[in-house]
Amino acid sequence: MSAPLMPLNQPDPLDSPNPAKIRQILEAALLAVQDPLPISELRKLFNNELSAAVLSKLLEEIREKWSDSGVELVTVASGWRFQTKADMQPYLDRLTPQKVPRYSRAVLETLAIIAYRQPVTRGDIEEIRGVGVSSSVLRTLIARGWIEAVGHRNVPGKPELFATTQHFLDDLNLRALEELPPLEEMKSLIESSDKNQDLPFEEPEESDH
Amino acid sequence: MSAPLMPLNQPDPLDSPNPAKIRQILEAALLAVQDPLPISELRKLFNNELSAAVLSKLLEEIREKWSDSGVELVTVASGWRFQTKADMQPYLDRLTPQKVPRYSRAVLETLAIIAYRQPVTRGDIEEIRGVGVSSSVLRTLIARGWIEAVGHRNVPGKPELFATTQHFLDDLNLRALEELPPLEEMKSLIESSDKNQDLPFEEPEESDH
Amino acid sequence: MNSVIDSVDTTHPIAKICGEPLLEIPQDLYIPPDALEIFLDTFQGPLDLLLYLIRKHNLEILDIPMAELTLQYMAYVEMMRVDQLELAAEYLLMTALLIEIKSCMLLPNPKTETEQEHDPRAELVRRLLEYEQMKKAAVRLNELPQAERDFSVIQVWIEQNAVAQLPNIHTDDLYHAWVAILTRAKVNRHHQIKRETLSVRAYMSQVLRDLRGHKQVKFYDLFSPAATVAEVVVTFLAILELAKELLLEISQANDSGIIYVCAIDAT
Repeated sequence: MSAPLMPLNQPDPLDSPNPAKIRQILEAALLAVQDPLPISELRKLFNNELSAAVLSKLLEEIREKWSDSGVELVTVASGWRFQTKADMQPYLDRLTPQKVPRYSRAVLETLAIIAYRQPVTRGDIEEIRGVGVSSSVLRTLIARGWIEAVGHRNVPGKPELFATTQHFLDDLNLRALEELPPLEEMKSLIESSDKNQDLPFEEPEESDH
Repeated sequence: MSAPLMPLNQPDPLDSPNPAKIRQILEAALLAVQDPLPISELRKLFNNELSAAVLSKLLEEIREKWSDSGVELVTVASGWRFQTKADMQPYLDRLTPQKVPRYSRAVLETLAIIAYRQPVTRGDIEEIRGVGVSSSVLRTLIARGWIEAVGHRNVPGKPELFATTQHFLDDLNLRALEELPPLEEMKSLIESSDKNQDLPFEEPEESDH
Repeated sequence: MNSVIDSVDTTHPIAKICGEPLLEIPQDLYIPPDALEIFLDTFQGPLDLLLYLIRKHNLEILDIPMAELTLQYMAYVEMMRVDQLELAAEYLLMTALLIEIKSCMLLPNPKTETEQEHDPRAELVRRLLEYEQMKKAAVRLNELPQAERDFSVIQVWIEQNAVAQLPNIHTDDLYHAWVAILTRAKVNRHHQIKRETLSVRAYMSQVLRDLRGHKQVKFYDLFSPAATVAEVVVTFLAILELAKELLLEISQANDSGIIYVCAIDAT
């Protein structure tokens, strides 16, 4: 009553190794295991009864057989593995539509300030945004290659001056900074606020969005 | 200026869908993705430009093409997937010496009750089995992703109601709960005492302790 | 064990199973006491044990011979009682149920004419059948091919594992970012003025600095002659706030006398 269920299938004895069957087993194992399998592992499939040379030959045959498909058998440092071919990637990407990532408001506003008011220090950005600018925001933009430090302002602390890069223009399909959306309205706002000596940016009374 | 950025790789336009190429893409996707892919997902590979009927036909062709190998294309509850045939498993087991644990009778009986009587509470299971159900039994099934709490029965204590998951069907190669082996009718259970059938879990007659 | 046999149904010394007299507990029912763990492992519980006894001895499930079943069952439970009573609680509960059913059957059954005869075994039979049904279902479930055990799911390496996609922005995004900054600046204007020029907390720090090193300071000395009205107000608020937080003490010797302020030593 406590007899365990027997495995459904027992391997056929491999007295007379049949190359077709061996290829089938190799193929199944390589497809089922994602990590690369070295020959030493693959030999375990056959209780180490087959030589590495025999297996290598069969692996080459499998590689050949698969050459026309979207998946290929390759050797990497740690062994053999099946992997999708590069030309399949654009299709596979459609299956996992990574949610289109977006930059946070902090990143976009910081970038806008640098783009329109460059060169600016971090302090300038904080003053305009009215809140602190975290280092990660600047790092994100530097890592993207869109901004860079172009010098230091000659004030205590010698803060870095940031500006946008050529790469930023390229990525936004711009030939020059002048092609950024004009800020006619903004300019007048900024100028008016300068006159008021009050706030850096104040909207004129009528300018509703 | 408002042109969006182009992705780096664009698949070839599919104006003239080439069945061989489509099969190749389907095959690569099914080989690369572990979870079963429903037709709706597979259609995304081709920007939904191919009908479900066309894909089903091509999938059948792929299934046919693979029939002689150690790997088969099957449909389960969540969609299409490649898996090794049962006769490959004994070989594959040699690669992973730590055997997949066989489930205890307590786990299997609990699973059966949930599968056939769902949704059920732990109390329901205990009532049928006539013994307490240890938490570890339920944890085992939850960890495997085969059962989940789907709600609470509106009685004092608000016990959780358990049901089987789609993953359970997938893992058992089933497309729907209706494909579970039919329950033996009570009538045949009563008659079986006349025939003195051995219960599968029971010892054969002669095996005395 | 014999005591169990003797105590049960001595007026009916020999049980009959399907017409065959039972003279003693079948040998195959004997489980040595030290095999209790095996026993408990072997049976899933009292229902399982009852089913085993019924099926093993080809008893008619719809007409369970209660005396027989109880007798055999108790023989098993007696074994358990020997040293691991606590493990056998569920079995003992079943023993009580079996005895209850048996006693109900022994008692005269006053039947009313409308009431259908109630067999006390019916509920037990129902439970046994339901359990057996699930037990068999479990076996069949286990025979289905199972992922990992009987087959492996294919997952080949994806060579170019999806490169993290970077956000794209549009020049309009920059324009809108500007607009957002300006809008916010307008909303925050008054708040910013207060915070930047008239911070009570900043003046609190200043008052504490003024008090440092002095035993006490005349109240009006805390106000700079050049202070604007706003500064005077904020300084006054700062002093009140400091007093409230017990950071300074305000004292006056007599009416209209000089008000002194001194810092409270933290010690």
